[in-house]
Amino acid sequence: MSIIRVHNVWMEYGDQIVLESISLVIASGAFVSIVGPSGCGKSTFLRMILGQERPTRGIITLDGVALPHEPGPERGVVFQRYSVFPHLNVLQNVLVAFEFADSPLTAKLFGSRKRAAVEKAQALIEAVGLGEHAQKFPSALSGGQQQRLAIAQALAKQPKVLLLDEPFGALDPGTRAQMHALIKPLWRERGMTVIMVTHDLKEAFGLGTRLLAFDKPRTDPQAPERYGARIIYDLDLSRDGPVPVLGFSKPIESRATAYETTRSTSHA
Amino acid sequence: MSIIRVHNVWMEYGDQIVLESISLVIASGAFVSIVGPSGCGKSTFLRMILGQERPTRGIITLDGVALPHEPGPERGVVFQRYSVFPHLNVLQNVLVAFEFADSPLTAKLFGSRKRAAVEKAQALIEAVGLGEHAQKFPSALSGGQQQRLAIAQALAKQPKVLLLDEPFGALDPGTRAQMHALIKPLWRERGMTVIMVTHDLKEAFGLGTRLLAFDKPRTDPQAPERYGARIIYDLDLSRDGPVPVLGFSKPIESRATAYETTRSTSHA
Amino acid sequence: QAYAEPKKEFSIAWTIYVGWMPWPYAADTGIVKKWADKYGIIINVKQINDYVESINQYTTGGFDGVTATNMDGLTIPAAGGVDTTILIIGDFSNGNDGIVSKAAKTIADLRGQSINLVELSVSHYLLARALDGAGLSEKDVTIVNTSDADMVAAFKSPDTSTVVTWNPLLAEVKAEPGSAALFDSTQIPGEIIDTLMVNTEVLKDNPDFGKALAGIWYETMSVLTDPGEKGKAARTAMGELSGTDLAGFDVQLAATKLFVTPQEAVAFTESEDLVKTMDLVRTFSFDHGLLGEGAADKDAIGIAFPGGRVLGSAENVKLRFDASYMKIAAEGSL
Amino acid sequence: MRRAINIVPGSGTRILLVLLPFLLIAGLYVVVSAERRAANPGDKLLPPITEMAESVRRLATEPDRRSGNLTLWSDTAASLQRLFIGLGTAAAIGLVLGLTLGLLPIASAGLSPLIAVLSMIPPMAILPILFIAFGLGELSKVVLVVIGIAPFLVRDLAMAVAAIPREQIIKAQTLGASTWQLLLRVALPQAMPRLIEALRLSLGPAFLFLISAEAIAAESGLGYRIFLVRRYLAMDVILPYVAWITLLAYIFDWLLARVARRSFPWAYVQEAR
Amino acid sequence: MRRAINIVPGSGTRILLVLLPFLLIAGLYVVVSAERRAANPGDKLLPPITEMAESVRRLATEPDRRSGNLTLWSDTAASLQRLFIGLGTAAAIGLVLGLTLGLLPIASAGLSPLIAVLSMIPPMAILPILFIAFGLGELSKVVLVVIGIAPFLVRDLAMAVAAIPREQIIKAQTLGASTWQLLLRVALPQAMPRLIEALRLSLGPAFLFLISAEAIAAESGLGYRIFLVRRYLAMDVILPYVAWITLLAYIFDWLLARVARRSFPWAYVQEAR
Ligand SMILES: Nc1ncnc2c1ncn2[C@@H]1O[C@H](COP(=O)(O)OP(=O)(O)OP(=O)(O)O)[C@@H](O)[C@H]1O
Ligand SMILES: Nc1ncnc2c1ncn2[C@@H]1O[C@H](COP(=O)(O)OP(=O)(O)OP(=O)(O)O)[C@@H](O)[C@H]1O
Ligand SMILES: [Mg+2]
Ligand SMILES: [Mg+2]
Repeated sequence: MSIIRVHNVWMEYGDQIVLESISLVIASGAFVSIVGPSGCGKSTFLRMILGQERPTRGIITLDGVALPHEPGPERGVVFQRYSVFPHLNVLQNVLVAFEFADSPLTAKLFGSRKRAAVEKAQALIEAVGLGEHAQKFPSALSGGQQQRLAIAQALAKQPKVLLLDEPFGALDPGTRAQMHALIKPLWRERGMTVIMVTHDLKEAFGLGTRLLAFDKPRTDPQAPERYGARIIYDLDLSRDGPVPVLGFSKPIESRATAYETTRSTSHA
Repeated sequence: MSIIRVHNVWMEYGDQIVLESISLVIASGAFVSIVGPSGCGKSTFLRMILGQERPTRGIITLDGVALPHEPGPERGVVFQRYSVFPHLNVLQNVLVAFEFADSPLTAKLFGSRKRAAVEKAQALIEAVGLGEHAQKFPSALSGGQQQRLAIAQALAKQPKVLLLDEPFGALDPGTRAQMHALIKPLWRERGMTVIMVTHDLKEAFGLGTRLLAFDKPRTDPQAPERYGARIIYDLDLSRDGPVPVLGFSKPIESRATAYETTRSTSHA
Repeated sequence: QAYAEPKKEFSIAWTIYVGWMPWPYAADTGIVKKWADKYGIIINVKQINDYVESINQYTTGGFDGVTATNMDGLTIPAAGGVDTTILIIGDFSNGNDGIVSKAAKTIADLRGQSINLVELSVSHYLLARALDGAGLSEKDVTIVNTSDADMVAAFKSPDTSTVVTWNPLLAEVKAEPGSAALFDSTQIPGEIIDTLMVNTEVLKDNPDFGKALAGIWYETMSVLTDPGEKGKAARTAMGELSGTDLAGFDVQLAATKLFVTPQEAVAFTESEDLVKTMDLVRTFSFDHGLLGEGAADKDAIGIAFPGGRVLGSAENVKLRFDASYMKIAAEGSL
Repeated sequence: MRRAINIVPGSGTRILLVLLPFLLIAGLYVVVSAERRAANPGDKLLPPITEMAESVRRLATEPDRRSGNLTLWSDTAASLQRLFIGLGTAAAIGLVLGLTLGLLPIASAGLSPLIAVLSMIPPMAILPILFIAFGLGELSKVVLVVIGIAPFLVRDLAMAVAAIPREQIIKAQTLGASTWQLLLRVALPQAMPRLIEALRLSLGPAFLFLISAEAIAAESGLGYRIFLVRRYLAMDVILPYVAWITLLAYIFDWLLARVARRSFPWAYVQEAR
Repeated sequence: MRRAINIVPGSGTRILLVLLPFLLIAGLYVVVSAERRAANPGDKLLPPITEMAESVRRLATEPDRRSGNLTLWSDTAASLQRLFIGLGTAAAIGLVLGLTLGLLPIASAGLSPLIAVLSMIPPMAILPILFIAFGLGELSKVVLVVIGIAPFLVRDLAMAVAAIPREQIIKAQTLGASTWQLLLRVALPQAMPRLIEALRLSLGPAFLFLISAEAIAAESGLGYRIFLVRRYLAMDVILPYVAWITLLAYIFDWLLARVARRSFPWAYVQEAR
C-alpha cells in the first residue's frame, strides 16, 4: 500500500507563491503524469513529495504518516540528468544501494554478502537491458542507457513511490520509445505508485493512468508572483477513452487562453 | 549561384576511415537533409564543407572554385549548441558580424556606421522573432531562442551556403516545430543552399528537398575501421511523393539489416 | 686592463648593524652630499635588508662599495674574483657577537649539543674560535643553519638550546629568562672587523670617491661621539633607524670598539695583529670551502696589507687593506 | 532525526556560526597571552591586545621622526603601489600570453612547455639573479611579484581560452573574423572574468612575494617593517601588520569578486537547462 | 593565406617548437656567461656550464667532508621527505575539511569565512609563532608547507564537492545513504581526481614554502644548500640545484597526472553529447 495524500499544500519562495492550495489523493499503484508550462512548479511539487523541500503550508502523508522532510529509501527518484554516479560502473551503481543498507560503516560489502548483493544487482541490470554493459562507466553509456541505469538503481530499494522528473526529456524519440516500453511493465510488476513529470503530452497520455496539469489559473501582470499554480486538469486515463482537451496540441506558449476558458472545471 | 561539387572525397583519421569515396553535386538553392547512425561521419562531412577540416583525398568545389581550407563568410553555420557568444547580448551577437567586416582593427563600429549596422541587425533579429529580446544575454534565452539567434547571426553575412548540424536536436518538440516554421521561409526567400544534419527523420523529410543517408555499406567485425561510410540513399524529396524506404521507421539500431538488403541502390 | 672613464656617480650599500648606522645617518643629514659635492661626484647610499644579498650585489657589480666584515669580504667578493679594497675600518666587535645558551654553562658543555647560527658567517667563526679555546672541534657539535632574521624567535622555541649571533639579536636573546652568555667577541678582540669596502678598480680610477667616503665617515664619527646633545640626537636617530631607541643603541655601541679617529684606525690597520687575524680567518674560510672549489690551499687568494705585506698568493691579490685614505683623513688634508 | 547533510542553518544561526570561530581564536589568544605574561612579564611573543592597539595608534597617528610620514600609512602606500603594479603587469602578461597560447596552436606548441617549466622554478631560489637583472629598486620588487604569479595567470588563462567551445571559434570565422578580431571580440571578453578569478586566487601569493622582496631590499613597505622589527621580536607591531595585510587581501578579494559580477554578469548565470 | 588560428603544427615542427625556446635560453646563457667571464675571470654569477657540471659531479659523487654523505642525494632525500609529509598532511586536511565543508551546509557556514581569512595570512610573517608552537625541527618545516597549501586545497575541494550535482546527493539519500556513507562513497571518490589536480597546482608553492622553511633553519635539504652557498655566491651550485628542483617538480606533476588518469579514468572522459 502506498496512498499519498496532499492536504492543502502551499509552496512559497520568499514573496513568490509557486504552488497554492494543492489537495489531492493518489491511489496506491497509480501512474500519475504531471504536465504544465515551464516554471509552474512541477519539479517543486515532486521535490516536496521527495522530502527535499518542505511545504510552507499544508501536509503530505504517505499511508497516513506525515512524510519525513528528507529523502528516504521508500521514495525512489529518477532525474533528467546527473542521476547516476559517474565514478561507479554500472554494476557498482546498483550495488551501492545494497551496500548502503547492509554496511552502515564502510558502505562496502565483502564475501558472501557481497555475492548475494551482486546477484540482486545483476538481476536488476538485466531487467533494464544493460546486462552486457555491467562493467562500463556511465560516461561510456548513451543517454538512454544512463536513464535505464538510474531506473535500475531506483528499483533496488523497492520504493513504494517512484518519482520521475522529465526522465526521458534528454533522449531522442527512438530511445524514448524504448524507455516507454521498459518502464510500463516494470511499474505493473512491482505495483509501485509512479509520479512522472513530463513535457511530452504523448508520453503523459501514453504512460499514465492519471494526468495532472499544473498552471496558474490567474495572473496579475503587475504582480505575477502573487498567484501560484494549481491543478487545473485532473484526468482519469484508465478509462477507455479520456476526453481529449481543447488546446493541448497547440504549442505551449499559446495555451494560456485555452486554459482560461475551461478554468472552472478545475481539480476534483 | 552556389553549386557544391564533392569529387571522390575520403576522410581518414589515422587508421580509421570515416568517409570513403563520397561524390556528389548539390544544386544551388537545394535544402539537403543528411541522416545516418551516430558516428558515421555526418558532422565530419559538414566540417569538410565548412573548411574546418581538409579531406584526406578528393576535392570539394563551390561554384567551380576549390573551397578554402578554413571557414569563411560565404558559408554560414549553426551548431546544436554553443553557437552564440555568451558575452554579447542578442543585438551585439548579430551586430558583431557587421563589425568584423567593417572594422578590421577594432571590430567595433561607431557613429553613423554603427547606426546603419544596428538597423540591419535589428531587422534580422525581428525576422527570427527575437525583437523584444534584443537586450538580453544568451543565458537569459531559452534553447529555441538561442538557436534563432544563431540563425540570425548566420544570415547576417548572407552566406551562399548554410550548414546546420543538428540545429534543433536539443529542443523540445513544440519549439522544434516553431523552428521548422521559421527556417523554411527564410531559406526560400534567400535562395541559399542549406545542408542540415539531423537525427529526426520527420524533420529530414519535412524540410529537405533532398535527403542523403550516410552509413557504412560494409563492416568487417575484426577491423571495423577499415570501411568508411558512404551515401547509401539519395532521395529527391521535391517530387510529390518520395518513395518511402524500408526500415526507416524502425529504431536506428536495428536498421543495419534493412540497409544491407538495399545497398545496391546506393547513390546516383 | 684599460683605465675606465672616471665615473661621476657611485653607490654604496649598507645593512642595519650598529657599526654601519653612521652611513644612513650621514646620508639623511646631508654629510654625504656635502663631501660628494666637494669632490664633484654623487654618492648614493642604499639600504639593503639582507646582508648577504648586499654583498652579493656588490660582488656582481651592483654597487661600488658595501659595508661588510673582514671575513665576508674575503669569502664573497675576493673569492669571487672581485678585487676589493678595505677602505675604512670602522670598528671591531667587542662583545657584539656572542654565544648564548639555555642549557650549557661553559663552552665545554656544548659537546653533543645542537647550535643555531648563521652558517659560514662571523658567528660560525666565533664558534670555531670558542671551541678551539675549549679543546673542542666543530665535529663535537651539530650546527643548524638559521636565518639571522629569525634567530630571536628561534631561541624562544623549546627545541633550541644554544645560539651564536650578533647584536641587536644578541641582546634580545640574552634577555630571555634562563639564558647564559658563554662566550663573546671580547675574548677575541680585533678579529671581527666591520669595514667599508670598495671595488679596487673603481677606487684606483676615482681616488676622489675614496676621499669623499673617508671624509663622510670621520665627520659622522665626530658627531656620533659628541658628548653633548648633538651626539645624543645622532645616536637616537641611528637607533630609530635600526628599529630600536637611544638606550638600545647605546648598549650595542658599548659592545663595539669604534675607531673614533682616523689615527686609531690607521694604527690598527698597520699592526701585525691584523695579519695574524686574517691568517686565522683565511684558515677558517678555507677549511669550510669558502674560498671556492678552485682554491687548492689557503694561499690561493692573496691578502695585501699596508707596507706591501702579502698573505698568500702575491699573483692573486684580491683583498687589500688600504690605510692611505684614512691616513689622509688623519693628516686633515681631505 | 534528519541527516546532518540536510540541516541548513537559518540566517541568524549563520552569523553566529561565522563569528564563533573568530571569537574562539580571539579568546584563546587573550588567555594564552595572559598566561605567558604571568610567567614572564617581559614576554614579547604574544603581547596583550591593549599593547598592540597602542602600537597601532602610534604607527598610524604619530609621524616618524626621520621621514615625517605616518609609518603605517606610508608603509601601506609603498606596498600597495608595488602590489598593484605587480598585479597589473602580471595580469597584462597573463592576458597577452594566455590569449595567444590559448588561441594559436602554433604559439601553444612552442611556449606551453617552457611556461610549464618556468612556473615550477621557485623564484626565491634565484633571487640573486633577479636582483642583478632588475636592480634593487622598485623594479625588482615588482618583478618578483610578477614572476611569482604570472606563470599561473598565463596557464590559467590559456586553459580558459582553449576551453572556449570550438563552435564559437568556427562561428566567428564564418562571420568573417580575422585572428586578431577573434582575439579581441571573442576570446578577450570571455577571458576577462576568468582573469579576475585568477587574480583573486593570486592575491595571497602576490602578498607573499611582495613581503619576501621587501624583506631583502626596501626602505619602506609592510614587509620591510615586519622584517625590521622582527629582529627585536616586536610582535606588538608584527601581529597588527599581519592582520592588516590579511584584511587588505580580503577586501581586494571581495572587491574583485564584486567587480567581476558587475562587469560580466553573463559569466555568472547558471547555464539554462 | 590562412588565419593564424588555423595553423596547426605537425608533430615534427611541434618538437622543434618545443625545443626552440629552451635552446635559445641555453644559448643566451652561454653567451652572457662567456661575456661576464671575459670581463672578470673570477665571475661567479653566471658560471659556464662545464663548471656547473663539475660542481654537480662533485656534489653527487664525492662524500661531504663533514658528514660523509653525498651532498646532492642527502639534500634531495631530506627535502623530499619533508615535501611528501607536508603534501600528504595537507592533502589529508584538504580532504577531511573539503568534504565536510562541501557537504554539510552547517559546517560550511561556520568555517568557510575562517578558512578564507586564514588563507590570506602570509605564513612567512608569523614564523615566530609557528616556531613556538611547532619548534624548530623537522615539524616546523612540514608545518610551513602544510600551512602554505592546505587552505587552497580545502577551498578547492570544498568547491569541487559542493559542485557535485544536487541530484546525486538526493539520489544517494533515496538509496538510503547516511551522511557518512554519502561522504564515503559519493563525495570522497569524486573528490579524489580533483585532489590530485589541486596537488599538482600546489607543487610549485609547496617547493617554495619548503625552500623558505629550509632557509630559516635546517641542516640539510635543497633549500638549505641554496641559501648556504648563497653566502659565497656559488651560482655553480645554486643554478643546478634550481634546475634539479624544477625537474623534480615537473616529474611529480607528470606522475600525478598519470596516476589520476590511471586511477580515475571516469573523470577524464568527455561528457557524452
Ligand atoms: N530554491 C528556489 N528559490 C527560489 N525560487 C525557486 C526555487 N526553486 C524553484 N523556484 C521557482 O519556483 C518556480 C517553479 O520551479 P520548478 O522548477 O518547480 O518549475 P517546473 O515546473 O519544474 O519547470 P520546468 O518545466 O522548467 O522544469 C520557478 O519560478 C522557479 O523560479
Ligand atoms: N578529430 C578526430 N580524430 C579522430 N577521430 C575523429 C575525429 N573527429 C571525428 N572522429 C571520428 O569520426 C567518426 C565520425 O564522427 P562524426 O562526428 O562525423 O559523426 P556523426 O555522424 O556526426 O555522429 P553524431 O550523429 O553522433 O553527431 C567517429 O567515429 C569519430 O570517432
Ligand atoms: Mg522541472
Ligand atoms: Mg555529429
